[in-house]
Amino acid sequence: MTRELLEGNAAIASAAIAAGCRFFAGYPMSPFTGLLESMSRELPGVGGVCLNAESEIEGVNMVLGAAAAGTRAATGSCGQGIALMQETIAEAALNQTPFVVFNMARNQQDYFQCTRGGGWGDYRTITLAPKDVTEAVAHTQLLFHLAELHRAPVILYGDPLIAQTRVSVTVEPVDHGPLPDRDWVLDGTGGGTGRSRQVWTWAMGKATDPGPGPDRHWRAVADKFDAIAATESRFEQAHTEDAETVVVAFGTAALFVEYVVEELRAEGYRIGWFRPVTLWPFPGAALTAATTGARRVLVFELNAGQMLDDVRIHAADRSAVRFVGGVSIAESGLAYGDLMDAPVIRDRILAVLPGGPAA
Amino acid sequence: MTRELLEGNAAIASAAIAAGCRFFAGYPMSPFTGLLESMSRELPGVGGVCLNAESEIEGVNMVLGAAAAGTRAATGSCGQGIALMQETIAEAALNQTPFVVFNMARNQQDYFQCTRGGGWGDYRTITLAPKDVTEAVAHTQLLFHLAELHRAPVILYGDPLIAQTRVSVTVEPVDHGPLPDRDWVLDGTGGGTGRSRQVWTWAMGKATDPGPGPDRHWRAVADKFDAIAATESRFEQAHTEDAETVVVAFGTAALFVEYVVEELRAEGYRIGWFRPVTLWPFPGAALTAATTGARRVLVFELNAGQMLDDVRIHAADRSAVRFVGGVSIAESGLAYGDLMDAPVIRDRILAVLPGGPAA
Amino acid sequence: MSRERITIDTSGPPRVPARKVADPRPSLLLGEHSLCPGCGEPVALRLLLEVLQELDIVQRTIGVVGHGCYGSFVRIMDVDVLQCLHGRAPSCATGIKRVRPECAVFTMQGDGDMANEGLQEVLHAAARGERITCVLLNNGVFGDTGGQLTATTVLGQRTKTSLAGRDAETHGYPIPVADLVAGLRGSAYVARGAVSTAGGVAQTKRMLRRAFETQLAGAGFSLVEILTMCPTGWFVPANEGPGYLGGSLEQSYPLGELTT
Amino acid sequence: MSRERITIDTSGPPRVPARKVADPRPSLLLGEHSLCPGCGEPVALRLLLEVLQELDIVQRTIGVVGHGCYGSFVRIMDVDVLQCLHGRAPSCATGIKRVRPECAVFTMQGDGDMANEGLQEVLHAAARGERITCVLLNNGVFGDTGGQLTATTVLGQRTKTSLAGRDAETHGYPIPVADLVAGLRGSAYVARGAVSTAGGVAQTKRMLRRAFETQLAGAGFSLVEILTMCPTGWFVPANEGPGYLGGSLEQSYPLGELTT
Amino acid sequence: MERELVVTGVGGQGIQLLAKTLALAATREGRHAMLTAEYGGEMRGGPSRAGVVIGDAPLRSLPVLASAWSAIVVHHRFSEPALARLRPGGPAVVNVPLVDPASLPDMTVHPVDATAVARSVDAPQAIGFVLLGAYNAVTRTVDPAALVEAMTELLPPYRRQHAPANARALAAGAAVPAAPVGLPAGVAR
Amino acid sequence: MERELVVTGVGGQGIQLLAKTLALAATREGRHAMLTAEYGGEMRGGPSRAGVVIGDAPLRSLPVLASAWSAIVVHHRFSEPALARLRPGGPAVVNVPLVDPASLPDMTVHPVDATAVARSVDAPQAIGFVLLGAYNAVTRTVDPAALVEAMTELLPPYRRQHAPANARALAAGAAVPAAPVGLPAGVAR
Amino acid sequence: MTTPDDTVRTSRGTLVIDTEKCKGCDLCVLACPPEVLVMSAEVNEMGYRFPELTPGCTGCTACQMVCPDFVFSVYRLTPPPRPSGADPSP
Amino acid sequence: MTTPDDTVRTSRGTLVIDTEKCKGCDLCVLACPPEVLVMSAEVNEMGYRFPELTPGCTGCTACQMVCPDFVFSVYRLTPPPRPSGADPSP
Ligand SMILES: Cc1ncc(C[n+]2csc(CCOP(=O)(O)OP(=O)(O)O)c2C)c(N)n1
Ligand SMILES: Cc1ncc(C[n+]2csc(CCOP(=O)(O)OP(=O)(O)O)c2C)c(N)n1
Ligand code: SF4
Ligand code: SF4
Ligand code: SF4
Ligand code: SF4
Ligand code: SF4
Ligand code: SF4
Ligand SMILES: [Mg+2]
Ligand SMILES: [Mg+2]
Repeated sequence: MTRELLEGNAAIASAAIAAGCRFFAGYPMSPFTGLLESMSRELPGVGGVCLNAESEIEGVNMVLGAAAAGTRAATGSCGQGIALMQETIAEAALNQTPFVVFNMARNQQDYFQCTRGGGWGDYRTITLAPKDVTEAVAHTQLLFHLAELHRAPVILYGDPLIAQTRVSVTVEPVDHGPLPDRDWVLDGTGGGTGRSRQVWTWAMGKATDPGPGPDRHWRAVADKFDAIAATESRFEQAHTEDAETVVVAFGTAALFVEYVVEELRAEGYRIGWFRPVTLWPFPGAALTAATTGARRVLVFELNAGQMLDDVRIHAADRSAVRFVGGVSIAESGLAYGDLMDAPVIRDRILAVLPGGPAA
Repeated sequence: MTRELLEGNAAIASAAIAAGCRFFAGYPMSPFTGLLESMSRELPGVGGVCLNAESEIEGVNMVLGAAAAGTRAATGSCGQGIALMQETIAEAALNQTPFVVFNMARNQQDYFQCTRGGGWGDYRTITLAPKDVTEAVAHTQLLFHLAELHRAPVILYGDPLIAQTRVSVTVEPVDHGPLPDRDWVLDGTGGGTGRSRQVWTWAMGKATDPGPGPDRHWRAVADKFDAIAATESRFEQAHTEDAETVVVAFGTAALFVEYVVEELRAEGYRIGWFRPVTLWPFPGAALTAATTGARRVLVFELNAGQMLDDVRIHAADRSAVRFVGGVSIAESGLAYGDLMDAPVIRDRILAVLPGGPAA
Repeated sequence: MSRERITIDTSGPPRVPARKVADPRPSLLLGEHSLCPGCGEPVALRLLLEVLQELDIVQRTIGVVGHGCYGSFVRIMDVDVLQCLHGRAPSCATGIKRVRPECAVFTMQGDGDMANEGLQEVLHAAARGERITCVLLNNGVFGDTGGQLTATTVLGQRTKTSLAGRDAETHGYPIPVADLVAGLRGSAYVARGAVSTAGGVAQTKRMLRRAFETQLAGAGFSLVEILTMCPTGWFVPANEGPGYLGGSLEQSYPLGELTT
Repeated sequence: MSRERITIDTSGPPRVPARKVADPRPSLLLGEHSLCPGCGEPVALRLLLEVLQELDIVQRTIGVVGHGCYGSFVRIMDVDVLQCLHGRAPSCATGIKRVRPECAVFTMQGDGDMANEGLQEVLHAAARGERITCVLLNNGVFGDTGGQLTATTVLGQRTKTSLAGRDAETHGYPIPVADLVAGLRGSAYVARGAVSTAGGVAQTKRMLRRAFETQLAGAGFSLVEILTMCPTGWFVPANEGPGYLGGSLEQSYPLGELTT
Repeated sequence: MERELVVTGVGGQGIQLLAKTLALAATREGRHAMLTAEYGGEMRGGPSRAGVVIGDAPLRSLPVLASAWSAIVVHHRFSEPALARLRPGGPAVVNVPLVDPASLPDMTVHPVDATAVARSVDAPQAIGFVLLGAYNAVTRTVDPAALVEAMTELLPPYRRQHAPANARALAAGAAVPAAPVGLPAGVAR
Repeated sequence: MERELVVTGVGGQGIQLLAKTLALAATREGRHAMLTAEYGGEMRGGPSRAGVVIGDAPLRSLPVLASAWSAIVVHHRFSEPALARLRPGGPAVVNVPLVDPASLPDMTVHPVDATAVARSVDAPQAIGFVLLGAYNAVTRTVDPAALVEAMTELLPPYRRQHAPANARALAAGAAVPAAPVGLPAGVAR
Repeated sequence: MTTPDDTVRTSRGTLVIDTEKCKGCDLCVLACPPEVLVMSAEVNEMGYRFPELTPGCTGCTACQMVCPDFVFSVYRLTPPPRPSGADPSP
Repeated sequence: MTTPDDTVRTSRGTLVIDTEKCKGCDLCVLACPPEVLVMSAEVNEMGYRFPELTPGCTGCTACQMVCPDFVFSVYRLTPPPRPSGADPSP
């Protein structure tokens, strides 16, 4: 494929289709809307279906149905819309239906929503937070693989800078390796065989072939998430080996932090940065290692301090953790405010560094 | 009032009414249903209104409306039903509408739901987790006060052992002290005055009297929650002064843990217990103090490890934290499984204590 | 009690020449249900399974079941099934049907599921003309939670949350789901039956059959509302269920086909 | 262009004897709106505010406004207002009305808000016979998000998510909200107007007035669906808005009163 | 002093009502009572269990009883977990012949043929009240009159007509347990 | 090398389309481009800003530009934040008389009376393309033909008929900037 | 009402009744057109009374249709047994 | 179509036009029954053309009714000025 100038939303849509997504249902909400529009434009051409779901709840349940029937499927929204999907995302995690949720958020204030959720029960959602459009394309393709590999709903946590920035990108199918059998798929052929299939959060099974029931099933699902936590965390870092100050940031904010930290590094500051690429599972062990020698662990996020919890849990020395982020919203409510800006971030970091570069 | 034999749900309903609740809207869901039934039976008699909301989302929005109009109001549900309310709970936190949500949960698997939520934006919900019906009655009354004091939705996190256990209780009105002016209440009288009122998450104000807008307003709300975190945390503990082992548990599980720990203490073990009464704000400083001398901090909760995060953040020594809880569900899915039982809990605790009482 | 009664031996097949004209249970049933004595829902289940068999679509059918007493049928129907969230069955069924158009897709929902929690789901699916068949088991109460008022509870009906009977002033009017659905252009077949009499049972089965035929013909959305007895939620003895149904639900919700 | 034109001075009040017969804006308007040229929604807002004033209920009215372009009206109406979540206005209004029965309570919602996200809310409120007045601004698109298909987009209409025009096969049929609502027993007054012509504007205002009168009389639920132009979401020049409305929305949604 | 009672049987036997009656009677007498319940997901025929704790001061018992002093065993099915919690020596009223008294070797067993007793007073549905009457006679937990009052109060309006039959059952049950014996007592035969 | 352009003006002036055209033209030439956008919540008359970055290798610029090399200033209103980011010495094409060239003292200013130029080629709606043509003539960022192609590609089908007028505007704009002067250039007068 | 005379009239159908499945709801008794089903005095394992068949069954399947617990198999007797005794009513 | 003759016929009404509020949508022009509104050649501060009134206004308020931007005050002239010139059309 040639390089195209694509809005992030359109690039992600291309990536989803390249990853085999053939069903999409969504409801407009800025800045996610462009992704829905791209899907509605592109999917029919590849034999897929894009539905204008009448609401987020209906959309995510259509997707749950399509996914249970064996199709790679996705939905998306942001903020309030994702809040409305909580019940269903939890349900899918517990009944093990794989699909992708594109959370093209308005800001970074939904870290808890993605990583702890407001669904019910013991479930987790793999959440990738790309730093730019190019990475969002890669993450999208990876996510369809992870969803199916682990039979779970997964989240891409984007933002306006991902959704609405246009960049030159190339989208090509990626092979992420083999996947397990899909013998759980509902295709209708089980009827009358005595071995008809069932997708059911309670996992009671059939009278002739009882399932584990909720006690054992939910424990098994919790164990599965523990296993995912142990293997699927991803991160990126630089200069942490000798850094006295490590700045932790996720998503596009990490791009800004990287920019500022590299600048400061060039000026002689012993500073490094750490970025959780997966917000869940949080790369805790890596963060512990990255902060072992640090005197200061700064957390920069565009919210009131949410990832802060995970950093506090995993920083080598909890007392070294300082929050330097904050809530910052454009007047429209639809984008970041002034804080998402390299010079401002630079000032915030310098404000907590005692003295000059030597420190 | 005389002592009555009341099911927890009915006792809570009485307490709500004693606390001035005059509007309730809810949708049946076990084990919350009895609370709705009690409200529908009792509220009309005191001049209140109880609506059979057609769904949880409609219910919580009716309550938001009634509360915005200045009435003490509440809703409730559990698990999936609370998941459906996430969008609205977040909205109410951000537009500062006070009401109470009775989460009569099926188990302890919704700790994240209560404490981190799946709504959107930087909001928190004061969450009280009573250990028994008597305390649930007290908490209910306190919560109506806290909701109005802080202009925020708040949660009572109960469970089947609270909802469905019948005990002899006395419910009497309690005076929790003065409350701020309610000049924000929508009563219709603002129209045409040039100073009409507005309840709006975006806080844009009127053209003639602009509001702070989302950037400043959401930051102010986040600051308010920081202030609440600093003042409203509540806890209970025993024997932590000299305990080598501190067991942390919340809600009814804490009652069992207390029972077992007291037993072990009587047998000579240097063991104590700690119970966060508010799940949010989590009594972090108190936990740090309570675990400063401990070699082991055991976390017992009936889920896959959710409060565990908060304990890790606040335990004096993170590496001392051990999880001894787990997912445990009745076959019906509607109640706890075998793990909620004193002898079983005793075994779990003993399994991690090296040697006998001396240890 | 005192009069002698001649009782015929019914412990095994007759020893005289005879032709079996009705089996107790469809072969797609995998076990016993645990619903209350006199409940109407198991009858509806039987009809549905018989229709699938008679249309010979058993091996290309996918069911989506909501939350209510009928939810436990998931354990005993030998059909591929998704147990979905309360109210969401029509959306799940939509997703399934759109990616597997060759399958027959149905939902089984109660009045609480369809007229309360998920009213919007079924109406939107009908308006879209989704080629699915929705089956509404309408007993006018939340049976599974013990008998509270739903959006279809009829005026005057006592429930645990309308102790003095449903009163329009306070609780509003009942919603005739089938009529509402029939008013949407995407609806190709809409009918209302009842399982309170043998005739009603036979008629309901014909309705279910036509609904699935409509779906298979690709004509659009189909819905069969089935009035079912819930003696437990109505607080009447099991044997008063059919009479109660006839005097209450059936008065508000006349039986018959609503599309032409 | 080339012909000379006599232009009357309209910069100030006439200097000849004259009687003012129409004010540009109701006094309840606090400032400018920022909606697109040719948008129909501000006209509906004006009518609503004028009716409140004429009925002399301004100081006992509470409005509940949903999410759509009209959402920004919250800043400019001098009325106590709750800005609620997308689709939820009828429920919020219910809560308000039940605790403040002396107030007039209205909602202002778009088609996306009422027919998509919140269809169930308005139908349940209507069935309950809530004494509130719901105002639907129906332009057949999500205007605020740039013109995508809603549940009321008419057949053939091009939107950003129905590029080839709404096609029943793929996107289903449009939902006539007022008709659906009128079919529920709790509905006391339901009507559909349009602001695309001066006559339509006058008729719509009468409808709004009757709706509020119905509410104040305690007769039940009332709804006025108002067809409004959205040239931006229809991708037509502003001056083609009224014609487009007449040829599309109005064909599917006939104007008039739906209750008797 | 806190005394615990476990009641075990199958759904539909009136177990919850029986337990509720005892707890309410105690509350009405000014004592502290707790009634714990376990409902199965299924409507009938599944396990039904209740625990009643009565004391003179605010209770310390857990809502899932760690152990219990006494029992009423209405049906043998599903009874095992409840019986395993009984402290030896306490009283157990058991419904014979549905329950085998020998299955409670360490308890002071009071067998009652509740079905027969109930039928004998023309209250065939009131098996649970027969057993409760017997239990109360053995343990003297509350005033028998308090039981009748509590029972009557607990009946919903549309079941009020059963009150007299239930009262007869309570009385008939109270008349049974002369002494704890190894053989089923019951109506004279 | 990465070069940044900021475009600033008010909603409805065609700013997004102008910026998109440049970025697409660069992409079509095989370069790397990024287009950042800020949309106000309001539909018209609010601030409209875009940033374009073009380079020969994968870009390192942030999606909120920390600083920029060049500018196109279409309207003075709301332009302050964008202008504050300009690195001194770079080229700035400004729309006179709506913008005062003196407001960019440190830049190499190229004033263009875009309204007049656009009207002169009978393309009154294409002010943005006049300025883009001028900018490209000054900076030689892409082949002028690539701009015309990109512009045409970006028009939705129902606006395709505007392509020739836009092309005229691009060409007319390109013809303006003889040299960066202190006085507005434009149509001969 | 079943009279002694009725009990000997013709049966055109008969049943197999799986009494252990019965939950005693009575619906079959109410539904049977010739009123030939009566509830037992005894109860089954679950404690429910169940229907018993008296002569006169027509094999109409009404009982099977309405039974929520799938208790009945219905048979039509072929050829119908001769009338024995009283006048066959029309 | 406005002809030179029309321009001098009677006006029964007149307007105040708040041109700076206008967004140039043309709806008033379309709505005016006697077609006496025409769009300006100039634009206002926001860049929009706005309506101008030519003689013949009846004061019917149609323009005010349809205008989304609340631009018009409408007046009825009292007493109506005498016809001057050509035959008053009926
Ligand atoms: C979101 C949600 N809310 C509430 C419930 C609780 N719930 C389970 S079944 C049920 C009642 C269902 O009623 P209906 O659909 O009429 O079925 P019935 O039991 O009457 O057959 C309810 C409210 C739930 N499971 N999920
Ligand atoms: C839960 C939720 N989903 C989506 C949105 C995004 N949203 C805001 S306005 C709007 C469109 C509203 O359309 P409509 O009600 O028809 O109003 P219009 O803009 O057409 O006047 C949408 C989808 C939202 N705010 N909340
Ligand atoms: S409660 Fe009602 S619907 Fe549920 S099983 Fe019993 S009778 Fe049937
Ligand atoms: S987008 Fe449509 S509805 Fe919104 S302001 Fe513009 S014209 Fe009006
Ligand atoms: S088959 Fe018909 S006649 Fe025979 S017992 Fe059944 S209902 Fe009665
Ligand atoms: S209908 Fe079925 S369950 Fe009911 S009594 Fe008759 S045989 Fe038994
Ligand atoms: S008042 Fe009537 S006649 Fe006069 S300009 Fe307006 S629309 Fe035309
Ligand atoms: S209708 Fe109003 S906004 Fe539109 S052109 Fe006329 S005066 Fe201007
Ligand atoms: Mg029901
Ligand atoms: Mg709209």
